[in-house]
Amino acid sequence: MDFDYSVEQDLLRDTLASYLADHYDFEMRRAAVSTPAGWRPKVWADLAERLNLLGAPFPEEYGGLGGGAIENAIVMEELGKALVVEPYLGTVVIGGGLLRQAGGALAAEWLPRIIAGHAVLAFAAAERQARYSLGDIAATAAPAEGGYRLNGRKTGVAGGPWASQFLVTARSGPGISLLLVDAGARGLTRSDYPTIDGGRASDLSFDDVVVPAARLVGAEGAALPLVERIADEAICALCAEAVGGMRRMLADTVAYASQRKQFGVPLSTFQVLQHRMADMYTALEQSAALTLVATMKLDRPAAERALAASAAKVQIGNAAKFIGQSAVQIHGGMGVTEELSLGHYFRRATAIGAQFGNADFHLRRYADLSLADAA
Amino acid sequence: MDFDYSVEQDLLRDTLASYLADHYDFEMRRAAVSTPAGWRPKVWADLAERLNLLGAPFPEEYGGLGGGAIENAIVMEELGKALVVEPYLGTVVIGGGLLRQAGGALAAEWLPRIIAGHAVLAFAAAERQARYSLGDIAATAAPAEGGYRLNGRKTGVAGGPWASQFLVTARSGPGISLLLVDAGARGLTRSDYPTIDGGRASDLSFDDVVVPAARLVGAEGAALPLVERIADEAICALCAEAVGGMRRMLADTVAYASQRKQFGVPLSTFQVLQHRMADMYTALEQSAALTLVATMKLDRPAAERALAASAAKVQIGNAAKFIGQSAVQIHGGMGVTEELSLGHYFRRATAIGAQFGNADFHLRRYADLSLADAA
Amino acid sequence: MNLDYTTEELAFRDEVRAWIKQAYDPELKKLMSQSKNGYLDKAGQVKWQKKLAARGWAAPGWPVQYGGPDWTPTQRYIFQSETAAAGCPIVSPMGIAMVAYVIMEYGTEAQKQSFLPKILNTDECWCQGYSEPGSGSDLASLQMSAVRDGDHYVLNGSKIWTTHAQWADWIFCLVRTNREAKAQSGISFLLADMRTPGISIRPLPSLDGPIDGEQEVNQLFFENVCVPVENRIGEEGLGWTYAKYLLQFERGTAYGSLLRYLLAKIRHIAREQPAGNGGRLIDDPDFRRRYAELAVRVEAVDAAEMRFFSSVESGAAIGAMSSMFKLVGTELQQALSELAMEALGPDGLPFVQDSFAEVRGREAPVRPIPDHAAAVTPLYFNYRKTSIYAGTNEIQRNLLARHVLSSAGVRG
Amino acid sequence: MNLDYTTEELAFRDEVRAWIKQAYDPELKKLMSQSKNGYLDKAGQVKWQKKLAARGWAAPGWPVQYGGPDWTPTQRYIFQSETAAAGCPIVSPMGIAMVAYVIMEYGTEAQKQSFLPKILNTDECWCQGYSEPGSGSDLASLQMSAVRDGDHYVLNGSKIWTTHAQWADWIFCLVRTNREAKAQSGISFLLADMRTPGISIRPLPSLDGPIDGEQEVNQLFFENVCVPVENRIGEEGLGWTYAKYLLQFERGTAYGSLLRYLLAKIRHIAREQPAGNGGRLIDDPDFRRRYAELAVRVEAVDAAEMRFFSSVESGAAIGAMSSMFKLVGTELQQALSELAMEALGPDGLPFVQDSFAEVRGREAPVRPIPDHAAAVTPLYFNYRKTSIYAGTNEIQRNLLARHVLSSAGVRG
Repeated sequence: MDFDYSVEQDLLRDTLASYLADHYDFEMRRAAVSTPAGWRPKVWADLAERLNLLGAPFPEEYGGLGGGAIENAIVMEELGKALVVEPYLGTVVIGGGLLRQAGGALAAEWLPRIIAGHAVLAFAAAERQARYSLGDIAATAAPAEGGYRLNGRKTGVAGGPWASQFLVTARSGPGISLLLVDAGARGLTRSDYPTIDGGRASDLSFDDVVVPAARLVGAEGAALPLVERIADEAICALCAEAVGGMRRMLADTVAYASQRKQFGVPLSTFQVLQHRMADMYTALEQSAALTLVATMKLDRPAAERALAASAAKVQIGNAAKFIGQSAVQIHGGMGVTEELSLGHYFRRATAIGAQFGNADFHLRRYADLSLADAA
Repeated sequence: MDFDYSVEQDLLRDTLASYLADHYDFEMRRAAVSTPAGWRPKVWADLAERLNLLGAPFPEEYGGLGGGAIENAIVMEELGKALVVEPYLGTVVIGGGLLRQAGGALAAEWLPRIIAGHAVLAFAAAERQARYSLGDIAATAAPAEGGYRLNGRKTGVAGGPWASQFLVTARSGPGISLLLVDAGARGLTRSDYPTIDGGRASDLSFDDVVVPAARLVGAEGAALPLVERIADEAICALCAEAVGGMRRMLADTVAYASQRKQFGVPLSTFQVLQHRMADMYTALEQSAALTLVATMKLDRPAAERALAASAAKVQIGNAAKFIGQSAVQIHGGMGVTEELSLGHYFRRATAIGAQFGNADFHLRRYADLSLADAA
Repeated sequence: MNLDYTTEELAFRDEVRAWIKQAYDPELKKLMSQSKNGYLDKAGQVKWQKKLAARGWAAPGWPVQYGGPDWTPTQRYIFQSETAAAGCPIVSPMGIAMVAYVIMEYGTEAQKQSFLPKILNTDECWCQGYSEPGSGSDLASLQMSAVRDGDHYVLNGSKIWTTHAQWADWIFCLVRTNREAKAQSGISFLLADMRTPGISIRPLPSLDGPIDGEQEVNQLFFENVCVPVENRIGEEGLGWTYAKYLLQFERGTAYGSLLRYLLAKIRHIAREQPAGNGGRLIDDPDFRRRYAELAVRVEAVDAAEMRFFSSVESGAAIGAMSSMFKLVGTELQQALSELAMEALGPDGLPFVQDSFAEVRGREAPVRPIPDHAAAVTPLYFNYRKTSIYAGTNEIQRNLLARHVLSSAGVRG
Repeated sequence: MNLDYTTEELAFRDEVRAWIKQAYDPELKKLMSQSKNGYLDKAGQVKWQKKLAARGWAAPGWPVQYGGPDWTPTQRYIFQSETAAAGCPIVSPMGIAMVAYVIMEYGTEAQKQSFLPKILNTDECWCQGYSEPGSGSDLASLQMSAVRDGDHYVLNGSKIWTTHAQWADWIFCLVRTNREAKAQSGISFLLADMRTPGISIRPLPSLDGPIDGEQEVNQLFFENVCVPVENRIGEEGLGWTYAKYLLQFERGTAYGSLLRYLLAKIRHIAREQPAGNGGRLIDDPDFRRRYAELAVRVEAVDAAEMRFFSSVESGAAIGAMSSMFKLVGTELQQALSELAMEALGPDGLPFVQDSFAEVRGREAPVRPIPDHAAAVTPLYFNYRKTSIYAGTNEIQRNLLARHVLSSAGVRG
């Protein structure tokens, strides 16, 4: 059992942290998310070219750095600390992850583009009626000449406005297929909107969109296990991002409580606030550890992987809520304004809580998996 | 809307409180529950004869004082404050309540005996497989010459060893019937045991026990609504008892925290303990109010009555747990011994939590009732 | 002891209901459904409050001589319950429920005549200047100075958390007129015209993300602001006394009905929201459990409030109970807004900044969320304030503990 | 970074499992199933501990020279996990895991030779005399006096919360040898034979309701108890130093496995308990939700513990993490025992005082509860102690907060 980071992993973290310190302070972030575009393609290019970061979790044969899920966690935690909106999750963790696992010609073609920063991907899996259920898909991919004819609607596609391609789930026959669709495909309509965390998302409508057979990711009708696995990988990455955000919220709160005076003494001298901060710390430490454990279990058999991912998502969902709400409370009035960065961390933490299944959803999934043998 | 007690009600409370102060201090109670009998028939006789208390909730035509559910709540709260084990709930609230509601010859015959202290009743409704479900009854009352032949098992019959008669639910045809059975009936076997709260209970076994038709309470096969109603009345009474116990636990805790010193200052100067006690007070005040509201709603239509009773049982279950656990914690080591009365209040509060359905059970019942229109 | 209203009270309730049905019109309702904080925009607020004034119900707590409706405590409770249960807008308290009482008790005849009718009819809007950047819950440490200069005071300093200052015609504020005196003396109570030169407003957008001009709170800067001495309430240096007098009118808000309204909103969301694989959220056992947990807590608050409002309590007990209701009421507001948001699931993520755009005919934003989901997540963010304002909940627990630890608090 | 054990570690784990399977025999298992507090009766405890000693595993933390097994930290973690997961009895820590370390570090050669082998083999049982009636978590205020009289100390005073004093042959205690010195100096560390005249024991039955002789804690009275000076550890007046040295050995208990054992116990109960109308509790959605909530918290503690035990931390961090694990570990012990009790429903109400009667062939009480329900409610009552002993959880939060508020605690 070993929880230590390698030298390369420490370097990866330090390089990214140092870049973000210089190019992604809170005011720069605030300015960027207020633009119509809502992100900075220049930052993305930097991550790809200056930091060579987008290849972190990919094998060297594709031009990657040979890392894996731990590298994703390291990157996501740093992105979380700086409230980065650029789509590492959608492009690298999910998009690249799906392509790598499907392998073949698509992976060989697209992973180098992702690593180079030229392809920006978004995951178009969710449909309104499905809530969090990955298998509840109404969109259809019917066989058509040379490929598929895609029809249906997708919602809440994170980073949708920035994507050059979408990874779209659709029903084909009795199973689910996964297709790589160009953002400019004929028959694809996009409706963009901001999200509560300063990000951008899209609803997509597919009307007889023709997708070439070569753009099928994995085998026809067999994408559900792939999608379930990638969802667990996305969950671990989101948990790591949340850990980064929680570290910042706790650090800000400790600093504020130590300096801000009420009734002539620092807030940090009040025992109830001391205990609240102790509990915040406890929640954070356990979240960080459980995120690592879940990340290390991503290659275990599906049930074990899913159990760990759901546990982490529940723990991190609850912790982020508790730490965020407590941080706001201890900051008092300033905590509920958009002035401080704190509130923006709180909003991002809240959004993470609802992505890929909230705590209720994963609690149920955990119960079903852990009590299955008993049924 | 009026939450004030009448002069008669105040007098009822004061009379009982004063009697208990003289005859039911903690050491007397400890001694009594340690005897093989586990109760004091003399106290019961006093309640009947000296205080005329057992008639509190019964119409004057039966020799009662003309009160009702509020009177039961007043009595139960005082009994709760003194940790009284004698079976007011089983005999007066449930036994007498069932007979009064059924009316007729049985009521005319037995209510005066209850009021006089000569009949001590116990409610034999629960069966092991039923958990808390009132309608899940396997015991049977088959028609027999001149009455019924009773077979089956009952469990957790509170005050069973002390009862002169049992009120027994049994399946007869498609419905549930309720029978008044003598404790000495042939074919009835009793197995007695202590309970965690210092009380006594019994498991009963009925083997072809013959019950005369005159001992049928209410109509044959139609007892379920009666049983459901009496369960709600019992819940309100138990909630009142718990409120009495919670008052004592909070008062003891405030007194202890004000006097006990740690690190040179009273415990009550520590902010986290202050806040805990504030939360205990809040839980208590709300419990007391909701108990009154539920008690006043006992005559409303069944769904409204049930909703209020379940809400009260959930609130009181949670509050009693929180107040009990907090009181023990603030008392430190002494809180976890049998030396102080506190621990005995805590155990009684814990037992109440499990009687007539715990918080989980009533939360579900509440949800089903309150979301019924929405389904 | 009984829970029933009298025939008269029932008739009154029906009268209130009937009036709401007619006065709370579709435009106001639509605005409210998009509100991130329980308030409308200024036009909406004024419209609603003027309707109340026209009916004679704008100021339930006022004496008849100033235009109050002469209600019993139960009538006031009924009115509050019915408006909250119908989801009506909050009436801005700063004028009607705050400064007006100070003016009535301590104001000059001229002040009464000049201010009270316009407050009653919402012809003038007010805001409150108590908190300062350096003094949060610790009000006595306030620093804004008012230096006497002939028949004026000259004000310098800053106020913060000023609700809807941008809509206000007047502000009432606590200022320090004597730096020598101890913390709580040396404070005076002044009324200032918001158009006075030297007052500037810095919006403090809250976490719900308001558009410019609809921010809920602001910081105010006072630079050599001249306020006529005749705008002082009562005596110089007694401002703390007047502020404390006012506190008693802040007490006595019943949370129960607002909480029941939020429960109804959650039921509505759960009926509308899909739960995946063809199900609806309202049939989901986890949702049902969470709903019931909160609903029972609402029942408990409501019961305690009914009992409290129907009985006469001593002053100490009123203070403690008011702390208690503030605690449990705001914690439940927060918990309910949280459940509402989580009930939306992924539909809670899209964000609409200009939530009144559609009603107001402004350029309509993309509306990526269904009607029942509008402004639900912003309300969750907005409600974080409720455990902070008007004395943080930590302070309420301190106060309540003081009562509990006194002999009056606990009877064994 | 990886979660896997090495081949050697896996082999060790299998060895431990195999031994437990054979050594943890049906009698011990049956006793444990009836235990209200995780301990057996004295005969059971001694039997189990002697089995461990015979295998050379009685004292995982001891140096090899005194009979320790020379394990790596991971092996110790594995051993602790496997015994806890199997539900084995707690080994009484007072001898092996407490006083022994002080004797090794500060004892004379004679003390080492006289005490250590008998501790290792459970030939002598120990108890601890720290707390006093007047000093709970505030240990430095202790009052018991030890007055030097020739080659003896004469002890007068009282100790409390003394676990299994009635089984003990020896007690190690902190006594005040100098009243002039400040609180923490003037304290010495003595070993006293429990048969010394003047020591009397008052049982303090705990809320789980033990029978006479099996109470877990006691109060001790010392009346002119003569303790030879050679039974003092180290120097007079340095007792606090030795006690603090000992504290580091109290740290490092892993809760995860015990908590997983409790989860397994709950699953077992839920499989056995009927839920009404033909259902089983394990299929009840409310139970499943509550189970999952706690199980996830256990996963989180377990993950944090694995990470902690696999890494080298600084002294300050060790202290803080030990406070943290005590907090979350005991809160989960309590929560799990609560769920276990509530899973029993009405079957949690019957009470059996002499829970070992059946195994020990004493007059068997009525057994109104099924096997899987035995001693579950008493365990809930007993576990209330866990947030009180060894520094209340309030004190642990104070300590943890100190760490968090220091610059070391939080990295942004």
